Amino acid sequence: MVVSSWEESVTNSINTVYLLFSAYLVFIMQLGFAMLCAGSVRAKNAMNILLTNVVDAAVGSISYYLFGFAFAFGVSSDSNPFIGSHFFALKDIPNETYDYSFFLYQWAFAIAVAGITSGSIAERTQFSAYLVFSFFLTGFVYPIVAHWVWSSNGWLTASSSSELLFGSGAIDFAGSGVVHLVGGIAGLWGAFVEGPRVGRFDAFGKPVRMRGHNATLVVLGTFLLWFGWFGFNPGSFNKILVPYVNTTDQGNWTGIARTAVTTTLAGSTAGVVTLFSRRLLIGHWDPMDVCNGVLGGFVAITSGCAVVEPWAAIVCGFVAAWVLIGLNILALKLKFDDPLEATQLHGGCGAWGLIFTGLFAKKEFVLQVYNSGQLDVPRPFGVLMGGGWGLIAAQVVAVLVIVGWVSITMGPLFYALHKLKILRISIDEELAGLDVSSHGGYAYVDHHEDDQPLRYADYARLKEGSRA
Amino acid sequence: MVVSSWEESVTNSINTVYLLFSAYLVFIMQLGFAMLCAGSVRAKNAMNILLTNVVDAAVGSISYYLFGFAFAFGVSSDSNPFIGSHFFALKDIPNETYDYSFFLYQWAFAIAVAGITSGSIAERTQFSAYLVFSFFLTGFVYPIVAHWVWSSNGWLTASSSSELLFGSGAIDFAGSGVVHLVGGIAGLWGAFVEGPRVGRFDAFGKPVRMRGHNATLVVLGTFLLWFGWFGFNPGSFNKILVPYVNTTDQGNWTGIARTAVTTTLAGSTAGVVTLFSRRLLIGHWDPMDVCNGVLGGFVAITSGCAVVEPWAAIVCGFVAAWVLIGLNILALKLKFDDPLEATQLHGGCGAWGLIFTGLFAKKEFVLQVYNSGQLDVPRPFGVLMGGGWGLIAAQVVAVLVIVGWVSITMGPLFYALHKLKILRISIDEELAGLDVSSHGGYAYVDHHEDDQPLRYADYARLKEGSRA
Amino acid sequence: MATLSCSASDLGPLLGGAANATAAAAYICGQFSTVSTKLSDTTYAIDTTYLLFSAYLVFAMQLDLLCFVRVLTNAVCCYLIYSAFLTGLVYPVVSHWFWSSDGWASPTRADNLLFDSGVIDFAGSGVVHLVGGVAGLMGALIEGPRIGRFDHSGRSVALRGHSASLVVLGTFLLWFGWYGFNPGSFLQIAKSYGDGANYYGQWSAIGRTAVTTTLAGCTAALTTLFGKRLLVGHWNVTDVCNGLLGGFAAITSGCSVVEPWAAIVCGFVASGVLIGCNKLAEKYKYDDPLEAAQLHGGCGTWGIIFTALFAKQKYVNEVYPGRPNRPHGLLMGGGGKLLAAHIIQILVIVGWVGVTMGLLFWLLHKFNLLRISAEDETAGMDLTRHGGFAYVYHDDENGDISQKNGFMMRKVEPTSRTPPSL
Repeated sequence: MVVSSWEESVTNSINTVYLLFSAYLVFIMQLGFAMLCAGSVRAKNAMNILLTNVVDAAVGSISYYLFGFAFAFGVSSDSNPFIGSHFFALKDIPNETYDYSFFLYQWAFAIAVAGITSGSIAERTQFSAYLVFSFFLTGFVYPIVAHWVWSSNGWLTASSSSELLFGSGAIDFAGSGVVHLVGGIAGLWGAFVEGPRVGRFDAFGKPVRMRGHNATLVVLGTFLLWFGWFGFNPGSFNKILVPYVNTTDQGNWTGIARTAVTTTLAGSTAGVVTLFSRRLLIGHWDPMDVCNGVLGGFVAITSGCAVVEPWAAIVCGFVAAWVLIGLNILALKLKFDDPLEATQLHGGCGAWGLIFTGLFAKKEFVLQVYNSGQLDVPRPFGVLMGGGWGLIAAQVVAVLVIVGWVSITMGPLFYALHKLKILRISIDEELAGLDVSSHGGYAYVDHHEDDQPLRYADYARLKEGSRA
Repeated sequence: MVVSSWEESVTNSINTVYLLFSAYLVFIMQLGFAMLCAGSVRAKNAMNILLTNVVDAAVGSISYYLFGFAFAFGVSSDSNPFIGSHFFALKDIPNETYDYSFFLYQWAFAIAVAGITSGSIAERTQFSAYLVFSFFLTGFVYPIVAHWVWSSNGWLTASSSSELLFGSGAIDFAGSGVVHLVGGIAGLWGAFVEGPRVGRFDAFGKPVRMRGHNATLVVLGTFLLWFGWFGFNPGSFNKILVPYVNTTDQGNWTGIARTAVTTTLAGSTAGVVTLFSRRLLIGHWDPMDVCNGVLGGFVAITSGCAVVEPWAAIVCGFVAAWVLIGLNILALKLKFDDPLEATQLHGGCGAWGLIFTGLFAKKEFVLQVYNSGQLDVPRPFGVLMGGGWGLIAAQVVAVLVIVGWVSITMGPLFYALHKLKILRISIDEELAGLDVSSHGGYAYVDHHEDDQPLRYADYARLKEGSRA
Repeated sequence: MATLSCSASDLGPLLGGAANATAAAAYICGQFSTVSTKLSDTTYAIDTTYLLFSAYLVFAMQLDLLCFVRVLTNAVCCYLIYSAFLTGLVYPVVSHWFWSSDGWASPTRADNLLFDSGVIDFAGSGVVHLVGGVAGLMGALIEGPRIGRFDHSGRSVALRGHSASLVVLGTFLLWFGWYGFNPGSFLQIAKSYGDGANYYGQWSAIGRTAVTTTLAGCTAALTTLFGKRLLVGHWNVTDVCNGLLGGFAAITSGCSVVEPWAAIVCGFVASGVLIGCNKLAEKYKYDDPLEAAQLHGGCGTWGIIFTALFAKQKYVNEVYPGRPNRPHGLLMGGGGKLLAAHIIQILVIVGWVGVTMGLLFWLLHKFNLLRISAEDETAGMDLTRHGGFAYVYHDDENGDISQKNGFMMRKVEPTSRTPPSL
């Protein structure tokens, strides 16, 4: 049949175009993280954090290619719900289920995880320890969680055709749990084992403010992350050319556009709420807080972006802002120091996002996303929307197992590195800044270092002299 | 036939969407080059290099519109294999072969070439000389090489239906040779004729390190280039909706996604290899080196990205890193000064990329890319894959003629400019920095130039005063 | 998808004689409509993909704002009122007039077009740029210049933005975003123009729009570069960036209905308009940190006129189908009707935005909500309202740590010849 084969070509092309460009957008988030981190640390450590972000991407590519993808999506008839076991080094790809474009998209997600954690342990970690942890996290810890929730035979999945956990499975559409909670909890353990930066709390235990060195970079990073999130959330549909049964002109394209809308609304709400509440709490308008608020909203909506109404996204963002503010106050109380607030932001808001989905998921949308819109399938949905307790139970289980799994893997790893004394740099190095001690110089070189004439006056005088 | 015309509309739409968005991505590489260059020069010349990059894009557009595109792709029945001669100023466009979107895509490539070269002659070139050279390179030198290799009747092309060089033609899929080698060799001549920057080598001939002024911008530029490379390499397919014969569900979409994967892997490998080897050679982890390494890997894979397996891309990146390191050491020995290492990076790794394709091109992929997957066409492929010597011979010829052509055109041009004394700025100007001498001020204005209170103490005093 | 509709009664006679002709026809039609449904799904998917990514690009344009946050003279709360008013009321009303299918000046109206033509403001030289420019003009007029912009004798003092890298970054990102703004305004891509040539359709028009946009911006940039070089005497990157954006603002209106060569004319004049407006602004002591009024207002106005001069008949008919023999550009032999409509557009927009925004700024001014105090301004808003400068380069770590807080930082004086001890 000529027509049908042409149709398949069209379908494949459109879906690939869509997925590839989404992957590129997600990739640009790595740049967003790099800029955000660079702007939020002190100038003397900027080079270090930039390097970690570049290396994240490079190391992550290799490890995810070699075995990460296999652990996450290596599904076949004999594979188990805990870990995948096929497609090492992209063997047998492309096949009927996965194409190269899918690998590229998942790769972009994987490198984002390590990007999140790098913020928590910034300014005081040895670079070699960072390499070890980044390789382990992207190559092993994250792929296994992804396998549970996203691959078709993971035990937490919501999209399998066989039996689902509590008849529902956990709905973590784009990864509030799989990506952000994993990154946040890894950061929690890293920051906890390392302890706060020197001088973060004074002799009386009062926190000393350590400001980032460049607010422009923070805003740049935030906008780039926002830009990238349009690949992260709507892109997680993977295919755009999937019509919904029982409708005339709706399909994944409707869902994708709705996802982009909910994402935007949640982030914006969280940003505005943070702006005003921080104004009330500390008394001035702080762009850094707004940026963190916006990101918190995005992290929270990531789980349910595809299955909630736009108004619910506003609720989500509102609560996310308060979760973030509350956790920040708590962290100060507990003398927990996370230079980029990654634990509070990605961990806290990520957990809230999973719960939120269990509360507000709408039946129609859940069926569209996971059953192509068939209306006769009985499945639990959001408890506040009258969908029973199945979904929220699965969501709570997801939060607990993710926290548990990351803790039992990353906790011991950080502890071992700590005991081997290769985790944290020495106090002297920390005071001098990592850029000088490990990277051969500062990130910024001012005019005067050349010891040359600087002002136009000097320049003119010099010209006079040479002419005379 | 109504149906078939509708089908053609769909095909054209999908291909145009794909090509246009790829062109936008390639365009963003210009921003990447600008940021990379700005970060890698000293602060006193930042404004100059920023200006050259913006002007590159502007001058390149006009010259490529007026005649560059015609020289490169102006093919008709009477045109010759050396230079094209139709479509000046987009006359008769769109036609059945070329649409506006194709022009836009090729334009984005053309401006990238001048962007590469601008790095080599940074910090010491007169702006008016730069204008001349940029116009000449984008409007004449580059289009002719593009005509040889990419247009359907060029003498080096691999995609013509008539007779090919050595039965194979040179496979330079996205332009390791056409774009990067051309830019690199032009830079070589520029940097060679101008000589090193003042103070680059001390009285005893020992190199003095001249660090760029802003590592953040370098990383920003690198990530933007990485992002843009996803348009550069996969986009060079031009059409996504081309099914391969003899397969059920594969087509250009598979090839495109594979290209994105090979690109990523080559760059990442080169980055990691450079990181560790520089650590061994110079003793600290340097993010600038990693950035250059990543770019070197990309440059090298650009030629063969569509026709090699992912594992070969790792080999490619590994060697590219060593080519780059070796050439850098050699350049220091020869007292050759290229502020951005553009010659070593784009020239050296570009040449290696062409050779690499001759070694590792896989038969199946070559046939897919150049013959839509027909299996019965006899054509040479990579020599290490058992494909005979035809391809590698064509690749070597390509390297030689590109180096030769650029040398006999750009070499005399730079020499003439040098003799007319409009190439290099005076020593005084160089010491003062181009920003002050030609551009009316520095790129960065610090707070204090406003002659305003700066410290919080000052600010508090001022408040006190106003209250009193 | 009307072309694919199929009815069994039409098909029945064709199949002739056979006993079950009607049944067969019904079956074929059933098959056919399945295919047709799939095909229309395809169209939706393509169009949505295109539109979404274009929207992402437009969003990227916002990135540009960050470069200039620091030079805004408005206080934040005032800014909130202002932006809510502008995006919530003033702008939507204007866009309704020119873009919605029943707006009084819309070219897509069913009947009663203004001067038989309507206003061709394809992607918004008027609706977006002129509105923004006029709003900025009113704001800056009422606020007055920044402190120190003009000295006692009234001569202008150059107050430069603080980082050329950021200006270039922002310009390139805007350029990138403009590819979503102009070509994206087509909203659909899968549409054949059906004039026999199958390779030609909406996709070509989109490609052409991208090309005209590029050429106009580049020409304007080069003209500004050389013009300022002649006027001021050095090559200035900020001028080039402003010229580029001026060219883009001007071509936005006509990008889809002009030839590439006309775009070069457009860019050339736009840079002249920009330079002229800047001279004028300096003369009248008007201070707009971003040249927004000159750039978006001036070049936007020129863009509207330009479209009325150079719009090509073929393209106008393709982009706004269903009404042959529409008026087109004056210089292309299309008569003066389009020009008349466009001049009315300029007057109406300037009037509407001027009155509404002028009133708003005047009220804010009266209630003292508009401008920050003089001390705040000289100290810089970052210190007073935002808790510190945006940049902390080398804070003192070696000294006693207890002293350190957000405000204590050692500024490195560039006048000192000795490198600071680090």
